[in-house]
Amino acid sequence: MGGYLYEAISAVGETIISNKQMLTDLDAAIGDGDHGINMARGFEAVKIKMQALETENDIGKILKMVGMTLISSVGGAAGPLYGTAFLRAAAPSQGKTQLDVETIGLMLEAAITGIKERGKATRGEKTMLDALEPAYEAFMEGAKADKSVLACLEAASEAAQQGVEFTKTIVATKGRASYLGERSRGHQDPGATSSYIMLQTLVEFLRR
Amino acid sequence: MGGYLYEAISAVGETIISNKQMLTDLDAAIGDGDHGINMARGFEAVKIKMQALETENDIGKILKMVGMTLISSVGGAAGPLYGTAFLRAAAPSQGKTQLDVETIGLMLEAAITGIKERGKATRGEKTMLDALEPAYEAFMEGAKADKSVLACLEAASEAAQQGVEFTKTIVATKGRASYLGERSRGHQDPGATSSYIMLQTLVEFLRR
Amino acid sequence: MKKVINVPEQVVEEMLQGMVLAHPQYVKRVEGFEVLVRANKPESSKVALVSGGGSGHEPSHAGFVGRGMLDGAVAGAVFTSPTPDQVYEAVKAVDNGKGVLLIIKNYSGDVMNFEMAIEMANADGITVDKVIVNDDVAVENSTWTIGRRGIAGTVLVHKIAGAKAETGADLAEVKRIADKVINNVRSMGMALDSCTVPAAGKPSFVLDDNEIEIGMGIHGEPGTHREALRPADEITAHLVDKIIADMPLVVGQEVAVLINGLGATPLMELYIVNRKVATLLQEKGVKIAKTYVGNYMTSLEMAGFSISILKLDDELKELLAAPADTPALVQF
Amino acid sequence: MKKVINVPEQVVEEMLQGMVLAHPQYVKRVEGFEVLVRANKPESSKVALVSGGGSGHEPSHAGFVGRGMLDGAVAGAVFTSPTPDQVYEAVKAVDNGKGVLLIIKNYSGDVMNFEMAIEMANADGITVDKVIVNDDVAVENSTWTIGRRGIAGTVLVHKIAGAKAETGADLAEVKRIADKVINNVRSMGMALDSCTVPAAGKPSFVLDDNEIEIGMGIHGEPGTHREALRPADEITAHLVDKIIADMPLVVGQEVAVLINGLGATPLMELYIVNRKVATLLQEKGVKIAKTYVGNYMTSLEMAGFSISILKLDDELKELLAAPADTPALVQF
Ligand SMILES: Nc1ncnc2c1ncn2[C@@H]1O[C@H](COP(=O)(O)OP(=O)(O)O)[C@@H](O)[C@H]1O
Ligand SMILES: Nc1ncnc2c1ncn2[C@@H]1O[C@H](COP(=O)(O)OP(=O)(O)O)[C@@H](O)[C@H]1O
Ligand SMILES: [Mg+2]
Ligand SMILES: [Mg+2]
Ligand SMILES: [Mg+2]
Ligand SMILES: [Mg+2]
Repeated sequence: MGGYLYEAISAVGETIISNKQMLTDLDAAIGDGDHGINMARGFEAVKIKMQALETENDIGKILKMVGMTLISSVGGAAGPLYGTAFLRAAAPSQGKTQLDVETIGLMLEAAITGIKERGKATRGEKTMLDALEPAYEAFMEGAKADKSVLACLEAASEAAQQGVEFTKTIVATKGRASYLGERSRGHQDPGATSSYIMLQTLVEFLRR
Repeated sequence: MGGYLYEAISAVGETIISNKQMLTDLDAAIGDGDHGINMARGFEAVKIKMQALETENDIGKILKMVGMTLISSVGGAAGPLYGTAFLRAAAPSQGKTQLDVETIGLMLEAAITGIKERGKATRGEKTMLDALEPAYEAFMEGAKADKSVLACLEAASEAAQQGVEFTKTIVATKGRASYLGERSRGHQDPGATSSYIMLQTLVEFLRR
Repeated sequence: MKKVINVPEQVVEEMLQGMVLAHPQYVKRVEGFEVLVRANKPESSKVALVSGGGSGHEPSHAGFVGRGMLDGAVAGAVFTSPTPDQVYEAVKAVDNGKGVLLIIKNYSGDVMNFEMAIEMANADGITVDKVIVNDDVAVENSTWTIGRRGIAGTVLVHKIAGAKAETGADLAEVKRIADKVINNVRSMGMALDSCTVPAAGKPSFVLDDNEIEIGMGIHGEPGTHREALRPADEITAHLVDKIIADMPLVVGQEVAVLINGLGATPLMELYIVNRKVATLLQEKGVKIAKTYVGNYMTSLEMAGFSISILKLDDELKELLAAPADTPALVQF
Repeated sequence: MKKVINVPEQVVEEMLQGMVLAHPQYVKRVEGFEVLVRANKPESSKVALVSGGGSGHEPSHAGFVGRGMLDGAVAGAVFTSPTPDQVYEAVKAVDNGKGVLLIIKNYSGDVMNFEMAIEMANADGITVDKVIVNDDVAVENSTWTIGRRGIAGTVLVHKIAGAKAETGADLAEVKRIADKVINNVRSMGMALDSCTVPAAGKPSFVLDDNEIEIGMGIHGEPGTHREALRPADEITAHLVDKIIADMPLVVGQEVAVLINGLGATPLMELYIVNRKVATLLQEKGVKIAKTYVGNYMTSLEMAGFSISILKLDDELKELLAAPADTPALVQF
């Protein structure tokens, strides 16, 4: 499963890298036009770092490396936020070589708490949290209903997608887009979008 | 005739001002794109200065004023050259209130000599001299044949026009266009053009 | 995209190399990091000042490393906050026992990355404090947002806090002065034309032939609104009004003025703007003690400018007038 | 045309007013003329230096008026040589009995207008001499042309001749030094994009999206040729080659380097260029004693840059390092 996670993260990285332009364009509309560039640079760095971990089985170790690498290569707002998220997700998975619904739920919770502590944002401020929090809730509902990892993640991804849609309807009050005020309405948040496509990639990965 | 000259110069000024864009465009192609702007600024200044001379009859005085005004308002290469030309033309017409073919011939000669002394150019270097020298020669041929002022000036203007055409075929070796070398070939010289349209305006003025 | 670069991925690295090659008397590289520090350690121990942010604002920030201003500057990717490890290296390189003050522009990313660096340095036992510059009045300050952006006024923070640090003042004192500048400086800008981030390859925004952007940020972020191009005096008056509405100036108040070019605006136009700013201030009985006109906090090749006004008291005035010796600002 | 101006006819006047308002400690206006001179007369009598030319090259020339550089600067219309009466006023304003040296860039118009001013001043009994700067190697020097253009190297003439004048040297000596700089400085430039003369209202030339102009002048004059955009290092190597082909540099030669932005090129790119210039020179065993990087002799908002290399001997090196205190160049 370590190798499995390794591949899952590679898939997430490829998705981010191939959506570099789309994420950048979204950011250009309401931010400074670098979200895709930053994230792609981060996952390029992760790719290189991961080579050394190909035989690593401890999921926590892999996630920690991903978090540290994102922190030291993404920069901007997304770097500390996603970096912290992966670092925090590493804790519940520390020493594990397999993931179950319960652990993934804890990982998501820890990641989101990390993002909130670091960024001091809450849901509804037009940030990645508007994708991630609904995703977490949907995941936990699935968990309560004893669904499979895939089913839980499918629900999470769908909720994230709706969260992205929701960001179009609101005004940003955190992040660079908040400087736009009303002008930010009508645009979808780049960070929420990158969160959603990462979750969706996991879903597609598990479906294979 | 003082008033007559006053009107002639007004007409020349209007021609330059209304050809500002054309002369500037010609200069943009092989120079720095300011010939029309400079000349128009000069003749705007002449217009203002001339108001004080409306009752002046001494042609030399009027021409001297025009020369001084051009020198202190045109700048660039054309300012000192045309300014000197008018100043020099003022000498043979000093104290005169009427102009005949002989005087005009002397004025043209003095003007051209002034331009050559100031600019150290000779014919064939793609400058205003390529319009003015042929114009002068044509004028003198007319004078030799005892033609009228108008006829002599018609011949001069036609020769100037041919001179302008000729400048298209040669490479500039004086003035800003000389930095272009071969690239200046094919373009007509802005200074030769302004010289020609001034002469042609005089012709049209006399025909009225 | 037309730029004098080699490859977009290398612009920051090559720029830093070019800076060190140009100004070896002022700056040197912290090997392996996007960090420039003073070529020579200050003669006596002093509070060290570190600033930085995304690249593309040159001469900010490394252009202000030198005596009387910064001790170190961290260069992120273009328009992207540097990462915490880079900031942390700068802090380690410049600390000489009296503590380090970080001068941060108020962007979520910058604040988070610099704060993480502080956590790292504190864990190492280095005393680090921070100030956050938020001078841009284009953005409404409300409890619902993260506050205003930091723009060109930051350079005045570098200048004045740098002069204070040079006096041997302790960290708390230097921070007090830096905060005093921040509390008394307001800025606002406009753009005629966008910049192009090398890695993006196309303009960050597109304006019509007759359209300008008011109150945009220095990273190509959109501003408060777009409007038709107006005469320089009208645009200038509008920006000054916005600044003064936020920070009223009484008769007799002394100020410093910074007319900052964003990269592609000729100095000619900046002076035309300054003419109007000075006239407006003089009409209000405000005294201009010092004026800077030039490219201080740019936005790559953005066309446009910002106006910063700093209210001075005797303390700030004296520190502003103090010597500085850096690649981009020399005063004596 | 998008510019921060009021009306095209007023740009020079308003710019001069804005300069005086910004830098009253450095410059003052000769009333009624487009002439700025030092705000304070030099302490002791010295040879006075006057430069000038068309406007649009800011900070050249008035930005270099001050101690250690120029005494006066004459501003013509945009890109158009000032008229003789303006130059003559500057000469009269700065002369303090030791004579005046005019620093002229080699353009027919500038040379003629400045020469007429010399005739006027000589008639008044003021001793005036001139030097003509012709550093642009883009243009072939031949007896059939009026010689090379003067471009950014002119600033180094201001700096060094200005330092010499400050020593109290007589006119012949100052002229000798100025000519020595002229004989040892070579420059060449390239453009990515044209400038727009305010009165013309449209770009002086138009380049394709991928096209650059090599060896253009600083007034939007076309250059030697156009070519496809290449990486910065290749363009830089080409310009350096042209300079060195004209002025060979031996191993151990000391030089000064000026990487001059034409107005719209970000400092980031200028440093990337400097990186390559410094590397190339170092490879040739040439020693760089001093580097300037920035906008010194601009061409309104033209995008592009020029490289100037000045061969130094001990005399030039010392004078280059001497203090200067002007709006646009401060050294101490
Ligand atoms: N305080 C915050 N909390 C959560 N997410 C945030 C916060 N600030 C910004 N973001 C997210 O980061 C995204 C922008 O990331 P990026 O463009 O990489 O950084 P920057 O804004 O520094 O250029 C936004 O779309 C938003 O989703
Ligand atoms: N040395 C010279 N002798 C005669 N005419 C000249 C000389 N130099 C330039 N000219 C003329 O001046 C014209 C350019 O004038 P203008 O554009 O006003 O000045 P500048 O070249 O200084 O911008 C040229 O087209 C040419 O006809
Ligand atoms: Mg962004
Ligand atoms: Mg011209
Ligand atoms: Mg960013
Ligand atoms: Mg001209």
